[in-house]
Amino acid sequence: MSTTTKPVNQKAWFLVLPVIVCVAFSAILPLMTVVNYSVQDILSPDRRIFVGTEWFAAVMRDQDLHGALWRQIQFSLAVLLVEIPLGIALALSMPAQGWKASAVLVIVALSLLIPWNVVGTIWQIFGRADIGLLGYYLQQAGFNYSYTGNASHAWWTVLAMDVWHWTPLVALLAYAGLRSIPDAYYQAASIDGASKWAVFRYIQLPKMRGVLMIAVLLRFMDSFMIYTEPFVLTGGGPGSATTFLSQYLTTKAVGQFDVGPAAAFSLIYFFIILLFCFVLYNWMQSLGTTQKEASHG
Amino acid sequence: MNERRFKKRTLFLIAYLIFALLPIYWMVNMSFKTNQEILSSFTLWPQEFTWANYQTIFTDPSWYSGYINSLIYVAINTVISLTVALPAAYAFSRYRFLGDKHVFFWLLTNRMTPPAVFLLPFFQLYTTMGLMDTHIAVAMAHLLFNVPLAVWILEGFMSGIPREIDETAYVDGYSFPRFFFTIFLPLIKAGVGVAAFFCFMFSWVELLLARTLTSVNAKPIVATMTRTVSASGMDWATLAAAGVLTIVPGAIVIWFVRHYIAKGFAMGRV
Amino acid sequence: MARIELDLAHAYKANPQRDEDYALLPLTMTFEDGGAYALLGPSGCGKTTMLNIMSGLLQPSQGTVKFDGRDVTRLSPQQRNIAQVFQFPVIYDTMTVAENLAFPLKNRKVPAREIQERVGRIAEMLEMSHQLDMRAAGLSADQKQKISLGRGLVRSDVSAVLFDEPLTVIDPHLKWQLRRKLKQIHHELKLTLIYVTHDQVEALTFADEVVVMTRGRAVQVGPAEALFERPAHTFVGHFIGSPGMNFLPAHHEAGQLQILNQSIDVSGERRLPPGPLTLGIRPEYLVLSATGKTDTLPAQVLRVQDIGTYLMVTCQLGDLNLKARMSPEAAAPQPGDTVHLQVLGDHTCFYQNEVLVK
Amino acid sequence: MQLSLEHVGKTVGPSVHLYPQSLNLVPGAVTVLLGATQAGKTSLMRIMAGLDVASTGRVLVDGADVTRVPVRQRNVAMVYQQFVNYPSMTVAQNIASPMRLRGDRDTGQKVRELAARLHIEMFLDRLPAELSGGQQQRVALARALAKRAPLMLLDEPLVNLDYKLREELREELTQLFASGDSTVVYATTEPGEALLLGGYTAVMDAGELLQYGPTAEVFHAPQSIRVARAFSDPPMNLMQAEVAEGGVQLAGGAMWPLTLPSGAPRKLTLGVRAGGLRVQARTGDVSLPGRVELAEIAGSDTFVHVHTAVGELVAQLTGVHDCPLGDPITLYLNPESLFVFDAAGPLVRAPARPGKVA
Repeated sequence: MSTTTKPVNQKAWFLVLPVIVCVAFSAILPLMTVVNYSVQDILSPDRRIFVGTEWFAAVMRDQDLHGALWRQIQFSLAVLLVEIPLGIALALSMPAQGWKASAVLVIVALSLLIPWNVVGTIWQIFGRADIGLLGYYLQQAGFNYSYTGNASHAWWTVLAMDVWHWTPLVALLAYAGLRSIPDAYYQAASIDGASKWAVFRYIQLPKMRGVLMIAVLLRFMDSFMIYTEPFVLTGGGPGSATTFLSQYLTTKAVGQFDVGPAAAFSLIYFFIILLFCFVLYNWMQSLGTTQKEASHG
Repeated sequence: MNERRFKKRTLFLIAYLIFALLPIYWMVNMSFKTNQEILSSFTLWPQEFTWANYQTIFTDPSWYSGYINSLIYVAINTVISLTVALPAAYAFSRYRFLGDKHVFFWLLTNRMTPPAVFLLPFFQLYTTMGLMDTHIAVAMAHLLFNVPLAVWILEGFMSGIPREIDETAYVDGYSFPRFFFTIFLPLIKAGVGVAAFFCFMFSWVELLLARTLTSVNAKPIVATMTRTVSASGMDWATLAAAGVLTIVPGAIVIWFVRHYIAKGFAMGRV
Repeated sequence: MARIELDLAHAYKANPQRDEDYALLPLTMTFEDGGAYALLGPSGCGKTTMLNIMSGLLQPSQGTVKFDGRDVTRLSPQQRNIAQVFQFPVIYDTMTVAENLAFPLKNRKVPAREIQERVGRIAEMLEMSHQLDMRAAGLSADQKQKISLGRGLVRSDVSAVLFDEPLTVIDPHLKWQLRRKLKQIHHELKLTLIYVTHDQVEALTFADEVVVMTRGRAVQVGPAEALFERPAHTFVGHFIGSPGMNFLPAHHEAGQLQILNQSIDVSGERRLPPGPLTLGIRPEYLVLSATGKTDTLPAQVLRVQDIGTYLMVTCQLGDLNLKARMSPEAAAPQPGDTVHLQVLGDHTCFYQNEVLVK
Repeated sequence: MQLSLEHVGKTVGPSVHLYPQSLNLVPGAVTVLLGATQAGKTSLMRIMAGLDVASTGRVLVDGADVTRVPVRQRNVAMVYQQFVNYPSMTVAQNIASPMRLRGDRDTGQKVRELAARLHIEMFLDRLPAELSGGQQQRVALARALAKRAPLMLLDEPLVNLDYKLREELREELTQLFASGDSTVVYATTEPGEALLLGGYTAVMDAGELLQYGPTAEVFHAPQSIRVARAFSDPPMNLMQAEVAEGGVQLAGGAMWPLTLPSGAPRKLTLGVRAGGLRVQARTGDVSLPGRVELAEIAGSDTFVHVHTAVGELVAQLTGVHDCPLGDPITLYLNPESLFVFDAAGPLVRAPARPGKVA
């Protein structure tokens, strides 16, 4: 490790400037427009009225939104409950090295590389009772399955799809964590006569803590923003069984074009996310330091 | 060394791999069928194997132009993302400067922002700038989450390179650019590869912005597909073929970065 | 505790042909019950390989490992019931110091009362009693390493405790205290301790018997004095002592010892085999005299360094450099002077193709 | 080249890394920065190199102020304790790179010469990662030398090597430095290394520059207890005493004859290096009975830690001696060989130097 701490150098700003510029262009400008809309009622391009926090109030009162939010939270929690344990189990069972490892890695990662709408399409095809492998055999098994007709079926299908799509992310993170544990730990454990469970409980889990935290927060956030897959699969239906926040917002913004509420809603949405993001960032920081400590030993 | 245990694990692994591959297999399987076969009979593999669906895609401009468009804006986006991210990541990994933490945090927030939030303003912004329905528009929009990601990953990889190497180079008298390209870049090849891969992937899979900001000239494949679903009734076979073709590029790219993929997903932090 | 017998060889690659293919050349060795041993050698000499073979982390590609006459070659570390301490601290972050120390006992279902008693005693020895309830993760590197040591020593019934360069992470000024601790612990617990290191100080200080290794071969086993006074192999002469032994090519014929272009009569001396030999003499025993005699060699003084407690004189003899240690009281020669080297004496050793002539 | 520091100090945030200090390096000679870890050696070097900017004071090269001149414009070479090379370049390219940057085209010949001098000519086409630690450091040294910089900085270059490699490389370095004409600054924590390198020594402690002068002089006449402590390995034995009739009265009770310079303060601290203590009595010696705590055997020497009435003492005995723990032992020393310090720190009397080297 280096003997000195990072030197202070204000010139470094010049290196960061390009990033600031292009992100500012694609983030700050739009954000300002959002703020701008959120406090105005746009009757027509030339007639605008300042309405203050009215839209925010309106959004807060919006029942459908509450519904969407509630569904969203349920869904995100369900996602975590399934994907984190499954991901860890998967990582533990993946081979450590050799061609097998590469092959498994690639297969596992594959689902992450599929355009999100195609993921939707795949499951659309997969689940249909008439032509889909899954749907067909569920029907054969005498189970009247239909993700377009039955609300709970739709919900479970979306969950299954998300698990299929994103568990690999958790698995790969956990896998990376596992690979970073020095052999000495396993040797010491075997010498101390530790059981498999003890090894998992006292070595692997603690060492994976950091990456798992990233996994949890990434998954929570991304599932909180989920849009494409359910849009393609169920279009948010039946009814609004699978209408989550992004979907709801999009329909409001693009579909019905009531700009004001949409903007206000966007901001609220944005701040919820921001909150999680803050937590994540601080975790990353603390993780960074623990990682450095670990690298000494 | 523990046989039974070992078996259990492999069984679980195999089970998962099947779960992971089945849906994909089903789409591939369909892409080689004709629509009649799909709708008339339920078959586990193509009875009359056909390339027809792929032919349609490669011959019908409304299809293949979709791929070309996607590849164009993905490429543009990846290039821009990396060029701006590299110096920034270097700055973050090597120096402390006024407000560095805040900037880094702010960048991350963009990775975490739901695209839906920016949908509306983007629409407005690009319309006013007359960028609607251009590749640039989508590429720019995707910078929103790709640049922060690239910075993040690269910073992770760069922090793994001892700072003494930089200093030695400066002591030897290397100018910064010369050092950066002749010495530093070769050291973080892997990082660049992984970052590029992620930019490619996230830009490639994103639907919402891509669809909203384009209509005809820059219409990406992902959008083409969603519209086909509604338009030409249920042309399952073609749709499946199109789907398969969207997976191929990613599958190819991933093979090259397979050794770093795990580290990459951990944002180079492990 | 156990008496460990090795009769084996190890190669990491399949069907080794040349000596270089072996990490450990065929050897037979016995470690007596309750002894303190050290495996000393430069990096890559095979000492760690040997250690891991004894602990059972590695299986020899040929031959057997016996504990008290019982073949344990294929047994796991648990089954062999050995303890090992690694180069870098290995601690269970989520546990307290006490829990860390108790872990090996807990896993072996030792009754709680006994665990407490034992942990208490070890913590006492390592002067960690006041830290028992701290979270181990928070401690400094050398504290952590002490815990690893403790975990190695906590079991009363181990057949042996193996150390793999355990003091690497310890601050230099703390090292000698820990060396002392280990020696005291050995006296108190009477365990079989085997200690791998590349540092002569640690090896010679810690062990009753030191095994000097190079290129996968154990070239000498013996106590510190033997290694210093009568190195059985030129490598030992070179490796033990700083600076190491001086070596001179010589040729022996009928009582006449030919060194460079000068011949010395050694018929009176101990009996030497005829033919090419290597003469070895330690800087501590190389005597410089101002006047030449029949059994001295004239040499040029190259450098005279004041090392504080003594003077280090470097002389050039032909194209060889010889070092001599002189007490600061003695009148030091000046660079450029001609001095006469007394290379023959009780402490002079002779080597025939690298091996000591008895 | 004349490098001088004027009241150079370095503070980072609240912590002081270097207290303002001035130092005029002797041009063309080796200057050893001696001090424990965290003494500020590295901080000082980084300022000399121009890697860091001093918080206070000026850095002058041949009279010109270069305090704020970045390292690129300075003409210095640097070697770190970790083996720093350009991983993606071959050894040859590594060595050639500084020459190339000076616009030197045909480097092949020079590279081969340098490589030969550092015994790495056989690795020229390998990547640094494929070499052993020692060889990697040789590459780093070759690259530093290739620059032919008037100022060469080495920050504990040998600390990460096995002691045998350390000996060889140190030997070679002393010759390389002697042959070259550049000013060399060499940081180390080991007094022994400072003595072997000779030249001049600057003793540092806790961010302060304590004493600068010819190495032997600093060693034999340390201006204060702190210098003595920093420049003794094992640490100098210190004993509290008071001035008495015709000698000194030890805190332990004993009374030793000793001629003190007039005006010596009442409260004294007596110091004697490990080498000053013996196990065989000589005329005029005083005795210190005690008990063996530990015998550290360092190849050519044995360091016996003895518990005595005047405290813990360490004696350095030439050769290998077996002193079991707890055995009674008596140490002898000649009061004339004592360093006498004012209890407050400054040196009062240094022993006469026998066998002084010109």
